[in-house]
Amino acid sequence: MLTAVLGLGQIGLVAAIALGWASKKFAVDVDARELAVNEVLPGVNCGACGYPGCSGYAGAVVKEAAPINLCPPGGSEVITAIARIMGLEDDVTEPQVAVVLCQGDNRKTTQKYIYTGMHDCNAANNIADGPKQCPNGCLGLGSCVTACPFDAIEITADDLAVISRERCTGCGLCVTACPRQLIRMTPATATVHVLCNSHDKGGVVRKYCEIGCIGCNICKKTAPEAFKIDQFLAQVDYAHDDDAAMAIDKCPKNCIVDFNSTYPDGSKFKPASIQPPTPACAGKDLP
Amino acid sequence: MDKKTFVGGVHPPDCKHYSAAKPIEVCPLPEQLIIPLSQHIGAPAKEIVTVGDQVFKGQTIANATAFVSVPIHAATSGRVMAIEPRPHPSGKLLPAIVIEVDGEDRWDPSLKGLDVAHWNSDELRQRIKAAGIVGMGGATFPTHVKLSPPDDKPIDTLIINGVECESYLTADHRMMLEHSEKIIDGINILRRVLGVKQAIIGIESNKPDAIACMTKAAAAHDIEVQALEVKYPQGAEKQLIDAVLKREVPSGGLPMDIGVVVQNVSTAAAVSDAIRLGHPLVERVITISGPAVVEAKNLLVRIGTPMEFLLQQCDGIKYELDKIIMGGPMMGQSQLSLAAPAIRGTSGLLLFGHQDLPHIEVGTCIRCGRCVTACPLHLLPATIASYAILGRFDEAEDYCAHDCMECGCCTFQCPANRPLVQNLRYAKAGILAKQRRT
Amino acid sequence: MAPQLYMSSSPHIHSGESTNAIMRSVIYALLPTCAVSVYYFGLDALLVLLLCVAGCLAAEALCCLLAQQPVSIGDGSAALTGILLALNLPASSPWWLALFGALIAVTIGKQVFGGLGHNLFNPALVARVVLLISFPVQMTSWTAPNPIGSGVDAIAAATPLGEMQTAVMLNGQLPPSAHSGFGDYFIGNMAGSLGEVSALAILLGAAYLFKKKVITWEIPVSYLGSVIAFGGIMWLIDSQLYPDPLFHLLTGGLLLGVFFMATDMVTTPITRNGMLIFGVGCGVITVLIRLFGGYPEGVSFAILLMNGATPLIDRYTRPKVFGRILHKT
Amino acid sequence: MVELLLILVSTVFVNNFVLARFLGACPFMGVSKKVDTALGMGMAVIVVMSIASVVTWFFQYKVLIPLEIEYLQTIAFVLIIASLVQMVEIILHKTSPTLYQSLGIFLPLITTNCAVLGVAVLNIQKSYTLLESFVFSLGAGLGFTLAMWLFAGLRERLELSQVPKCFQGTAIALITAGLLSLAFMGFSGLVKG
Repeated sequence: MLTAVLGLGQIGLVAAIALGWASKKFAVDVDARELAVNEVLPGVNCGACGYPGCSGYAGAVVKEAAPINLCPPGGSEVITAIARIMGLEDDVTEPQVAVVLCQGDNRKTTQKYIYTGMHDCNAANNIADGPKQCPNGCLGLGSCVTACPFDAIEITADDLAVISRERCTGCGLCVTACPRQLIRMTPATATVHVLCNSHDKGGVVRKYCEIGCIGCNICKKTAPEAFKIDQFLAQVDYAHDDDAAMAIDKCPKNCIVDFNSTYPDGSKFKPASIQPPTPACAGKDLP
Repeated sequence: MDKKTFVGGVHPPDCKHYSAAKPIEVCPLPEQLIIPLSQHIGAPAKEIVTVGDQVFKGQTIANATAFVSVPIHAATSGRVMAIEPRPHPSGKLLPAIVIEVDGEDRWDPSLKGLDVAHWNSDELRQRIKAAGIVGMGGATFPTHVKLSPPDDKPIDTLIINGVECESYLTADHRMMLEHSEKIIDGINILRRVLGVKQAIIGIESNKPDAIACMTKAAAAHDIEVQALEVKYPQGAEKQLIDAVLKREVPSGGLPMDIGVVVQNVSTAAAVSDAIRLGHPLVERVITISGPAVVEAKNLLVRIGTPMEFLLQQCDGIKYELDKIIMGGPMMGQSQLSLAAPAIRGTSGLLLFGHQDLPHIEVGTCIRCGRCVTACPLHLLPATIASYAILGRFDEAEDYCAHDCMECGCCTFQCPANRPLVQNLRYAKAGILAKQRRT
Repeated sequence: MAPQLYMSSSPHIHSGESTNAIMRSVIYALLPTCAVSVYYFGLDALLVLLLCVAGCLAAEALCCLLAQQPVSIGDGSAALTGILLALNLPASSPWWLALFGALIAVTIGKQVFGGLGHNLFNPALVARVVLLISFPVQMTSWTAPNPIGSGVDAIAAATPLGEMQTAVMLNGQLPPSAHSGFGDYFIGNMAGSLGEVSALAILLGAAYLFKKKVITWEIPVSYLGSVIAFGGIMWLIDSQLYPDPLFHLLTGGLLLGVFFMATDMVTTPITRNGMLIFGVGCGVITVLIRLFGGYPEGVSFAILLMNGATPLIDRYTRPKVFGRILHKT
Repeated sequence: MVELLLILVSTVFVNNFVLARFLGACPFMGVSKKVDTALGMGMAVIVVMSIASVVTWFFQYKVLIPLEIEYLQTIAFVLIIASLVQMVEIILHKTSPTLYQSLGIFLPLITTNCAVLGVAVLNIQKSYTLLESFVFSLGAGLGFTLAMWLFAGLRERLELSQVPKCFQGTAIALITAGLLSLAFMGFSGLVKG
């Protein structure tokens, strides 16, 4: 018994001394803050911060004094946590969600030509500016779906992109993926949006889209604070959008939608109050 | 004569029988010409006329805006009707000068040929730029740029591209048959500009009449005619150099890096016109062909003639169209409508009905490796495409995606009919965007 | 107004080749082998063939339905897997063995990876190896050829390779069957699985595939070449213990493997050098297992092992890109 | 000499530590996403295994047996291996930061890598001499690296496959590992004993 205790004790002692010597001899400086920052980041490695993954961002925050609010998926909690680690005043951003500003699916809009080829909006948009007659409408080929690391975007059966407000973390990757700039980051509190992105004149819009904004000004007259008209396109002024919902029924083209009660046609996503079902083994959904 | 070639490539059906035997016809003048300001690689030209101006044939109506840019000329006499966005062969609306044709077709009286006594490199180069000459094989790269190699890159060989490896197209073929003397004259001028002695004309051996004709014309001028194996893309610049000289243009480099300049036969003819007669590039030969056209023709067409008008000259179409292609079927652009005009790089206008084109469903890659065998640049197209679809541009770049010249061999061969060229383009765009970010 | 014109990226013409046509060609090329197996083993063989093909088609359809994908049995790949699997089974296989094999081949071998084009290992071989390891008795109960019309009941027999292994183990030297009877081996008059019997029928099919340009020379030549070379060297070392190369070529599943499984495009390298390496690797491992291993036949293991090495081979045999003197691996 | 060679071949192919003995599955699944990392990990394992087997061999015959405490073999070996790996980690961190970075969390994992302990224990079980132990551990490391290398190649290709959602990630990796192991069964019986 004694030999066993002594024997093991000796082994442990020798090993401990050797390790202690080695850790002195081969010591490397690691900033403990870097590890701590990495710890609080979400770890999804989405790249929305612009750095190669979460550990890259952690390194950048500590070594290059990168802004601490670059992690949209982490939201305010992460910013607060990083701020605490780095000893900074926290600089909390308002949570945002992405919205597809288009309702023009295949049944409601017309096409210029029949597109064949790579299933990607950017690729299609390079061929005569995309198959859709509307120069700013959703092409429905799913570049945003590919870009989204959170499975928050779906393409409906009629080729329209719809974003789930439940799942969207506001990382903004879809915004850059869309060749037509029709995905906009909006405050998460704003649920009423004008779902159109075409600056064409009303007469032109009518020709190619049943549900496009014609710039008729009715919404602006109904709720002057909440709307602004920019080149024949109504937009919600997210700074004063309290009354925006009043205009929903007034819009002659049904462009204004409140995501609290409705989602665009054919979407499997449900309004915020109802939890979307978890997708079953849906198989291949890559392009 | 042994037939030289390169490694890789494919054998698409050549389909040249529609128009190969048809002599070049002069296309009549349409009522108006739509002359886009962007007809070449590089910066678009800037207009110098205003609406209502009277212009002569050959008069400069837009100026070059950079070194890699060329001026644009009126292709006939008439009045400037409008300067506004019009349909462009790229499918977009781009600024164009619309000329109402007066039917008199008067040359600008100030245009004069250059006396042989004044031939020196700089003067000739200046003239070639002023004449708006671009590569007429389809790439539309300004010719004067190719003719201005920096001093540290001595040129020893001029290769004249008479390959015309794209299916259906016969414009260069007819040029060689009917204007061989003019081409030879152009070659002599180009040799003078570059100060080189060796000139080789490469022609695919499926055009024995053109080879015979050019050999005869070239005999007295110490110009070699080289028959090449029939294979696509034999006419691609780098592949042509590889076949003729066994020299490899370095990746990302230009032929001038290895002492070579390549010019198309039609470009050579245009150079001759520009120097001898002072005529700028206002017309070119275009093959109008395809199974759907009633009578295929080789037409001498004014730049800016709407495609609709060209089709009328060929008695229209036999059945409803499915696809309109400007250029060859392997690298040409599909067209949104017939409203766009013929431009300097238009080598052909091809019309297809539904039954003439493949409608194979796109499947998954079965790794058959045919794209690998076909690729004349020895890339792995399927692998790059897979990475591109996933948006993994680092890997695509590692597999040299940016070396792709979009010749279309891989897509032509792919049994799953995957749009590999488009995937590769997508990869290239992604790589560029990534490089710009960092 | 609905648009009339199509637009796409270049090129606008196509060679007309299709995946379906390739699969069809391979199936046609296998028909002589199927016919010979039915001739020698009678209705048993036919039943195994039918069960395997039907099983594969059903499994494929089921997988597609489960994954909510369009049913892809039309592309012919499942039927081909079924035929190849049947050719790898003994004629005496019970019905459940064939069906279980079909299920393994299509699900574990192919569909879990995403279906055609994504599988890492040859599905038919995966199934064969799974069956061989799980049901060694059923998988090695061979019957002697019993040509239709001979009126004799099927009798149990050993394959030439099995005979060789037993003899070497017991007597320390080759049996007489390893020195003669090559004519019978060539036309297929020997015991073995359905597809292992007739070299002649397989060569006919292979010739058809070469003519159709479905397969290229690299893998067959390097595979056969390395078997002949390695087998030959061993034979020269001790011809009492190691059979001559011709015996290697004509017996077992070598030819079937060489022309129909090692040339499976999905699971083999795409570059020419890669294919050569792949073939040599298969050849060496095949002979190694046949002469020294615990199993009498090594073709399926050899091909599976090299399937596993395929991504690495592809990775290290990237062709030199035109115009690049140096390139990174 | 032939004996040593057979031990080597046997451990690399026939009784491959990962694919036949199913030891060291943790780093095998964890660090095999990229070929380069997998190779680095393989190298680290080769080094650790070789050192560990020699050191533990000495311990067994020079300490445990003379002191008659062989029953403490497992715990003593664990202790020794753990210290060794710590040492390697510290040295690697200083001398080769890039390799350290790519091996990341998995270096400490070698500490509890059952393959390393397995080698040490098997050496004693098979009563190998010191030289044989060394060759055996070398073969085990090489076999581990070979398996990692092949598997990482396969996984890199898997990333390009459209694996059904429910099989993505570890599920398909395990299936692939199973199939690779199946293929390695072909080597069984190649070296008797």
